[in-house]
Amino acid sequence: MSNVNINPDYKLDVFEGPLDLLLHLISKNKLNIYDIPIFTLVEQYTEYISKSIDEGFDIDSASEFLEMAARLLYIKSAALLPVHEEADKLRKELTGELIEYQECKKIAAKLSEMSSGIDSYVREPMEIEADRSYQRVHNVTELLDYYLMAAGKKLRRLPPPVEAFSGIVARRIVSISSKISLIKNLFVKHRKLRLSELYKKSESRSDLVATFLAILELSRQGSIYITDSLDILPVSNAEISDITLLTPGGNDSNEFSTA
Amino acid sequence: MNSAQLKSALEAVLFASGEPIELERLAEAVEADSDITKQALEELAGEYDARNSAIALLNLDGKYQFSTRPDYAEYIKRAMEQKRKAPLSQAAFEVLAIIAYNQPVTKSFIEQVRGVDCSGVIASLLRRELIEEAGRLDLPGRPLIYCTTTNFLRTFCISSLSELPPLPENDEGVRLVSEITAAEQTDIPEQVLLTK
Amino acid sequence: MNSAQLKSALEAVLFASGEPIELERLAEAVEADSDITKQALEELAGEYDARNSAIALLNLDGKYQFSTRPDYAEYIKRAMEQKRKAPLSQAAFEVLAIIAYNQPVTKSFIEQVRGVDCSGVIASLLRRELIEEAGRLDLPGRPLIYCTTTNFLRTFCISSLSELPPLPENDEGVRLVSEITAAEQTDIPEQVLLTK
Repeated sequence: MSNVNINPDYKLDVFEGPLDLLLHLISKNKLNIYDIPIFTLVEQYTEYISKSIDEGFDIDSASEFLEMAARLLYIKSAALLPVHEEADKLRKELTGELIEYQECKKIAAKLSEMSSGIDSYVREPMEIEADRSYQRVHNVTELLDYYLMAAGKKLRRLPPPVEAFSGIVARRIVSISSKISLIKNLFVKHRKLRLSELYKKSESRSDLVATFLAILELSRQGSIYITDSLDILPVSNAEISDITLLTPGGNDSNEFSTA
Repeated sequence: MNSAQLKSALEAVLFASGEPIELERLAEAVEADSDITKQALEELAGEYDARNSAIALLNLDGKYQFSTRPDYAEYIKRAMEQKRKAPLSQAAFEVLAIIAYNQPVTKSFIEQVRGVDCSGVIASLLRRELIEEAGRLDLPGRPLIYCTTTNFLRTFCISSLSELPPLPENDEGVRLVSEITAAEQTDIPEQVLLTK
Repeated sequence: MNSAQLKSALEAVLFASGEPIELERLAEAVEADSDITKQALEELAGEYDARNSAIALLNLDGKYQFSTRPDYAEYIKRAMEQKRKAPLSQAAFEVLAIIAYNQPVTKSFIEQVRGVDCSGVIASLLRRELIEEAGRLDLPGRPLIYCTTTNFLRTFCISSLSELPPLPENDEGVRLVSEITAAEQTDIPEQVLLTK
């Protein structure tokens, strides 16, 4: 374990979490976030963690860092297998998380610059003789519903409605897996999709990146083919003659190595 | 600090405080001589008067305070009373339900059930006279306990707490809450009160 | 009521209330049409600005509130013998960023993006009224969801969420995207998919 580029001034607790530390290592070592060399990263990450622990970092508060170490080691071991599809999948998942977190950090920095209003003060309401007692009327059964809700284990008979998920999936920081299902859904109605059309639908950079990574993932899985003219076809529709690039399955095409 | 800056600083301090403040404390806060501060306050008060502001800077026995002029009391009262009609939030309903079924309860109990800080919600329920303080528990820290009010009964159209709908017996959540209750009421009160 | 009286009445109501008040509620309190009320509020805000008052009338997502300008924080803290408001931590900014751009969101969503437990940060943001509960998701476990508050808008000097800065252009992302575009235009699809 050599040439780890670690600034000795950095302690584990200056990082907001394992993703933050990974981003730090990636930028310090000028690694490509879109193609993390997992072996290098595992080595540097574990070395950093063990060094921090040697220097007295409390192991109890390091649980999330250790969890990530285990995850990286798992990806590494999966990557050693002759067929390492799973490793690629896990690695890309991690890439997605890192991109998301990187955006989060950038927005946080912008918010921090805008936060001068934290020094503005408002008043407590004036003491004024006014009747503030609640005026509405409710059915008492509502109270029971809310009680069970607060207790958190309300029994349900029906599956949750689709809108219920909006709080989870209505996100502008776009996950790759949601993009994948979106593209798959498009194939229900369309025989083929234009790559450029998919990009046009993207509402933000992160959306675009997620679209791109989702297409990569789908083609790797062998679910789609991409033709010379950049049409995307689901496997069932693909003519053999269309298959000109990115044939799925083989180990070689799994690794998106440096071009 | 020039005279305009001094007046602005005093204006900000008096606005934010709400309470009457002594001349000395104001002078210290703006780091000025107390004579100069007094003069600035008088000028500031004069400016508010001159432009017929709805707000006046009062000198009450050597303490200074901004206050609205009496002519506007009616509007203020109306604005404050409008809030009576605003519906309760989800959080307020939940806290109210927890208090209704387990009263009297401490804030820490409510927060254990809900898993989040509930200070704001409790304050608002108190203001709306749906709950009230019912003394303190004779436990370390002497925590306040809360129970529901007659306005609560009116709101839910019941004449006594015995008319609350019964809790289902096999609900896991209900069981969980009664475990917290048991813990709070019996052997290990310190722990309950310290686990916040 | 003439325009000057209307402005005074609004000034008094806003001053006394302290909290942000919706336009509709203000209009009702002063018994005026809401368009006229809105205009009066804008004029009032303009007057405060024009005389460089230490106090500003803010419009926060359609709610109005008086607040001191940030420049005077030092004096206020000193006068009120307040502990310095703790500055927001890096973690707090990150959690706020996630909530602001994706609201309403659950705690688990936030933790998924940050890769760490966020209970403490969320509790502190709730206490500081920068975020609030916005109900629960209708999913097993019925998780609480959170959104930002008007105090959030005031803290970041914006009057609605639409004024949040656009998502930053990810440098790597820009490079990636321009490579995609270039490749697409020059018909070298292999490059597109094999370049990162």
